[in-house]
Amino acid sequence: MATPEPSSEQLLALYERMLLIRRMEERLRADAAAGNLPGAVHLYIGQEAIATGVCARLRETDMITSTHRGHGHFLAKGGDPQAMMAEIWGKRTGICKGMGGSMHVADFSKGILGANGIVGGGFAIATGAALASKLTHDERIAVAFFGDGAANQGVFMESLNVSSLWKLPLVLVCEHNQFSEFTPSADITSGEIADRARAFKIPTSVVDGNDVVAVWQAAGEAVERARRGEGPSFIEAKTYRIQGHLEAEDLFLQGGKYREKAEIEEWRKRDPVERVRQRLLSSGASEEKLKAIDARIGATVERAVEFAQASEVADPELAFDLMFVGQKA
Amino acid sequence: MATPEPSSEQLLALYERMLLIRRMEERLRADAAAGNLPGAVHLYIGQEAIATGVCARLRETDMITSTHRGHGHFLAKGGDPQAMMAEIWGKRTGICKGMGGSMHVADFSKGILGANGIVGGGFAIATGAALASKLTHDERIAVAFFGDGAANQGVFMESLNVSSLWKLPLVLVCEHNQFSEFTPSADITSGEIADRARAFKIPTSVVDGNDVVAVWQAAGEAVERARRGEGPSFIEAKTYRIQGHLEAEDLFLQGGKYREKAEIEEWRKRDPVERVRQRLLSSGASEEKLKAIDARIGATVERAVEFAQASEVADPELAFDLMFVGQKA
Amino acid sequence: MARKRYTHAINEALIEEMSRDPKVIVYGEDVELAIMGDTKGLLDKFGRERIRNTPICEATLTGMAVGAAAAGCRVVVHMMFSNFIYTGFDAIANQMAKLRLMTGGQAVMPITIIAAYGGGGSNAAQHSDSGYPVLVNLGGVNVAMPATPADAKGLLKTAIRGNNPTFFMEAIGRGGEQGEVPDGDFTIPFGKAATVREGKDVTIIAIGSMLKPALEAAKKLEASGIQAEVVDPRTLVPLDEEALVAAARKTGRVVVVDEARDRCSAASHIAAVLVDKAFKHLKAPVKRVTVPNVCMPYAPNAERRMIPDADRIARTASEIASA
Amino acid sequence: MARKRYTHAINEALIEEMSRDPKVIVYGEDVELAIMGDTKGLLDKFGRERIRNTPICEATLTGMAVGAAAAGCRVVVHMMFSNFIYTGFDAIANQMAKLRLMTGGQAVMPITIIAAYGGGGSNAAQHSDSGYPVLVNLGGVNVAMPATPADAKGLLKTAIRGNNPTFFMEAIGRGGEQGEVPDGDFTIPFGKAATVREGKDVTIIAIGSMLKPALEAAKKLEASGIQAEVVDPRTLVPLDEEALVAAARKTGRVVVVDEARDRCSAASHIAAVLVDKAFKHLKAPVKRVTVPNVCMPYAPNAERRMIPDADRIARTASEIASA
Ligand SMILES: Cc1ncc(C[n+]2csc(CCOP(=O)(O)OP(=O)(O)O)c2C)c(N)n1
Ligand SMILES: Cc1ncc(C[n+]2csc(CCOP(=O)(O)OP(=O)(O)O)c2C)c(N)n1
Ligand SMILES: [Mg+2]
Ligand SMILES: [Mg+2]
Repeated sequence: MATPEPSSEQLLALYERMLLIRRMEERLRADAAAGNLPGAVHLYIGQEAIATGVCARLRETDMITSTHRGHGHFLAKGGDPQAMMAEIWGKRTGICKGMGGSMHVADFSKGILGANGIVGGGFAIATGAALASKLTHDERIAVAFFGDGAANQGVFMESLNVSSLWKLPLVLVCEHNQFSEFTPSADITSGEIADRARAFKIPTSVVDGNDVVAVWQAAGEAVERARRGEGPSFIEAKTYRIQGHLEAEDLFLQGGKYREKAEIEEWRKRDPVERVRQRLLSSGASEEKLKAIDARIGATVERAVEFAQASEVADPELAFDLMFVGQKA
Repeated sequence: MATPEPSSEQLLALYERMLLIRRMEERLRADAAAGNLPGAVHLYIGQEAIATGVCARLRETDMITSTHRGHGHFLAKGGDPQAMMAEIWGKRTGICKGMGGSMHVADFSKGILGANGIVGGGFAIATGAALASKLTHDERIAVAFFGDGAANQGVFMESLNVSSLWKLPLVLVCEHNQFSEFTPSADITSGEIADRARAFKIPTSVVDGNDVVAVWQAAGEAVERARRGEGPSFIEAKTYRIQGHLEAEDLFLQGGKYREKAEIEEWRKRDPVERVRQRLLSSGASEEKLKAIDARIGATVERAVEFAQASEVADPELAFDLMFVGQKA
Repeated sequence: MARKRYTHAINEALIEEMSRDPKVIVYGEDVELAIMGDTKGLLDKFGRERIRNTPICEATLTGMAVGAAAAGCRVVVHMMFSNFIYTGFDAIANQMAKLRLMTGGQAVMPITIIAAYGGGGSNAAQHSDSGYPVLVNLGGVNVAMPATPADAKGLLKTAIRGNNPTFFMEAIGRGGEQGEVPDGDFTIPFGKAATVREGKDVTIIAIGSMLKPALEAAKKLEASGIQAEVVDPRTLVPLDEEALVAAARKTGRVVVVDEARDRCSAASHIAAVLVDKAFKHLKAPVKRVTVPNVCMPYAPNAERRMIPDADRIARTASEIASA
Repeated sequence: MARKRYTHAINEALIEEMSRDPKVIVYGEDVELAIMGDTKGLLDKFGRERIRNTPICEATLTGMAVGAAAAGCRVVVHMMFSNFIYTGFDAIANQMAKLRLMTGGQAVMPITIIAAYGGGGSNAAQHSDSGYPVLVNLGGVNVAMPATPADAKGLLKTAIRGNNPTFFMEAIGRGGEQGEVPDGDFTIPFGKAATVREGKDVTIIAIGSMLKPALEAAKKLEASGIQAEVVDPRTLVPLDEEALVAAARKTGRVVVVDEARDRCSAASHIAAVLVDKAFKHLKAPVKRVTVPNVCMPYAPNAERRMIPDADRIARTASEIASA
């Protein structure tokens, strides 16, 4: 298909968003190591091209569901870095008032229906959101991001069936990063995940998830198909988890081992951020321009951390008002 | 593949078993209409070839899981007609002591792990049974009977995945009778169910479920594959539900309609019992022989009903001993 | 006022609320031809966009409700039997009941889930559970227990108009029973118990399906000179602790009747609330009349043995009345 | 006797029972590299046939256990966090808890399901539930609540050797804590509560993870001259009602401490049992110290606000001690 290439402005924008995700998480990594964060963080480092390439195709009113590894989706869909950082620090200025933390960052005003601590928890929520969009006849679509491990949950098949039957405006994006916690996907995944979608007559594409342009192109088609009312699409983006399943993974592994350092190094060479950067340079973008972006993002991250640190801790009593609308718990 | 035809003795045996199921259920139908049965019954009339053709390939030690429409599976796997009848009548002499009823007839001593009131409830149980067989290194295999509607439960996919990964001795038999309660399967089923199994690299065959020989042949291959340790197989048997979803369906429908009388009549022409009967006659079996079988089965059904009627009602206090092994509820 | 069947009252509430608000949708397995009766006629009135037969996939039906509600629908999901709540429990317990808090109050979930509970029809264990205690423990979902046609209509309207996930538990054995239902548009507030019968000697707190046998028991007790007060909590979440405590104080003798299994039942919780907040006024042990800790047998006589009836309630009440 | 960590005691029990009976198998998500610590080393000792990493599919993990047990294995399923019990709840509530009765006693299900519960680690609502009250209500499954390394080892051995489905609830916050564990082979019977501390003024019934803060509270109370008895039920199903009633009679003043959400919690049920069976001996309201009816917030300070601690327990106990 003659899918257009992104313009150089678009490519720059993609780069900047990917870099924002990368730098935010590098900082989270440092703060996790320093013991500054109350809960666990699951980092998206190495997978930035997927959320960025897909969300670049979405409108603010479109909706996404995310996973336990959700910082990238949150930021790619336009979530506020400061509000996210404050949330992960457990502060009342956090996007979820400190009640959700890293695994639950959400901004409904931007269509971010939330990261999710339940593997596979997003499928049905995204399917329901797509159903509502269809019924309200606006042009909103829904996107479900999920991992290769989540594709083994039966609810995946249920959503394939329902969304295909009802021609829902849904895009299913499988981020195949080779692992489910410490288990190689091959050990727990029979056949090709894409074939599962094909069995339900859903248009499917498998792309290099470390190539933001490839993702951007596949997503463009899927999103347009959804907007035209032609039903769901499935995208499998092949990628690799560079960091541990969660930070401080070694504490859990206690010397156990599930992959080779060399493998990680191999994948570092395909770093999606670096790849756009090279592409930009070779397509004539100036070092200065990129430096300026780096600087801008560095400042954003700094501000986010300062904001989080300066904020007050969560208000425990608020929990009693947050269980129900207009009803005390 | 050159799968052998059943010998005339085998064909006679298949016929006799199918006829037993048919006559038992015709009697249940009458007793349901007469208000003699405490609970609802879901009849298997028109689908007898499937349970019979598959179970003829099994050993007594092999295990099956069944559905809410389970009388046929119970009888085909060698369950006792009297004990089944008494169960459905709610008597203490029932195979489940009157505690389970029609939707739960089971005989573990014959590998019948139970009819099941939860649609899709049998998948994981059969998968687990197959896992145990593999670990105990006996040659037992497990068969899961389920409907087309059950194939939309996510657990179906989960069992496909696990059984394929672990090469479990499992045969999945989908009885596609065109309906899920009052809903035509097409309205709620996207794509071909067999393609779902193919997506997990599971050998698949689609057969005429009203032709006991076709079922017997497909089952033979699947069962042998499982015994050889080569993993699961999937069989889709196309058939049709002649009776209502449950007896007294019209009470629920209150004038509503979900299929045409003509369609039912069309399928009556493909009656699986009548088809074997014709086949037997044309292959030289004598009318007398078949009459003798009819008579034998008529007597069996009578005895079963008399036994049920003569038996005492269930013992309520027993329930407190049946929740746990060696522990009062 | 007009006499209507319980199922009919539910059907009316659905029709009225769907007419009132185009954002209300209803889906579930076989809702079109109304396998449970209560969704009858909706398809003809509102069409296939808003009334949807779904595949059999409870895990997705409950989760879809969360997404559809978040995206602007008022969702009514019909789960058929309450046992199937267990099948769709993940999205209920991990999403529906928690998403609002986890998102700092961003998620608004106008969801009503209808499910029929209880025994009496020889449907056996997988179709006879009273599966609401597990919901009550979740914290994040409301639980409505209509005992009469009027309450069924009024509570369902409140549920559908509300902005919180609510389980509307249909008493399976009551579907065909008649009762007076107010004409026109009316709702019944959550968290307000009803004193169905006045009495000074003993208080019977009866939940949902148990109201009817409780009233029969009250009659029997009257015959033996015991005046029983009968109170119906109507919703378990929110729970009208004030009214229950007041009722307990009035007589000092309380029986709580619940068709759920005894352990960690709603009856247990209500008894616990009373011994905490009405202790000084209690004159006798707070008794629970519940289903024993077994699952429901199939045989009618065994089923009868397990489900609380007027005799058991009356016997228990007279024990403590004279204690 | 030797001091061991709670997680280590569980690991020992698994190793000993697997060595003892070749029919014992263990499966779950990431049990090989032991994401929860307790299955460490099993793979090397027993190999991939008996120790299996599974795909993420809780609905099937619980259902498979029923089939594998029925076909001759002793199954240990590791569910990781207790919230995932909800994900696999259908086969638990509709099959595991009911199959034996429904088949007239034919099904024998030697199944042990391990799951970690409770808060304290800022894991947020979907990883912090104390998901056992829902299990207690099912009727057909045992529920073990080990509070110490010794109980963890002894109760797990009993569970694995037993012939009934048992949920073995790991106190997530206790994994690293040390305690004396008897040497050699020993088991702890189900349904036998332990009196962990003698006292005459007030009885604290502490469930699982709550034993530790309860004992701290007892120390605080002692300082103010109140002698608290501390009792640990150890299993909720079966429940040692006799021992709990006796403990209540002894002091007439009871606090029940439970890390579950309050409504329909185990604490509620125990309070209900006491007001029924120990009524005459109660001198003060039976108090519950539980997690409020909210799901667990992420922020550490908010989490602390919800989880019962020594102060709250001591405060509540002294209230009723002087009531
Ligand atoms: C229902 C459920 N089961 C298990 C877990 C524990 N868990 C958290 S992440 C994870 C692996 C997920 O793998 P994948 O979907 O590939 O996402 P990735 O971590 O690779 O991004 C597991 C098993 C969970 N959070 N929820
Ligand atoms: C988990 C669950 N959901 C819903 C039902 C209600 N129900 C009983 S049978 C049935 C239809 C099953 O269709 P299919 O699997 O094709 O079997 P068939 O009745 O056609 O033999 C439904 C929805 C149930 N028993 N269990
Ligand atoms: Mg992965
Ligand atoms: Mg069918």
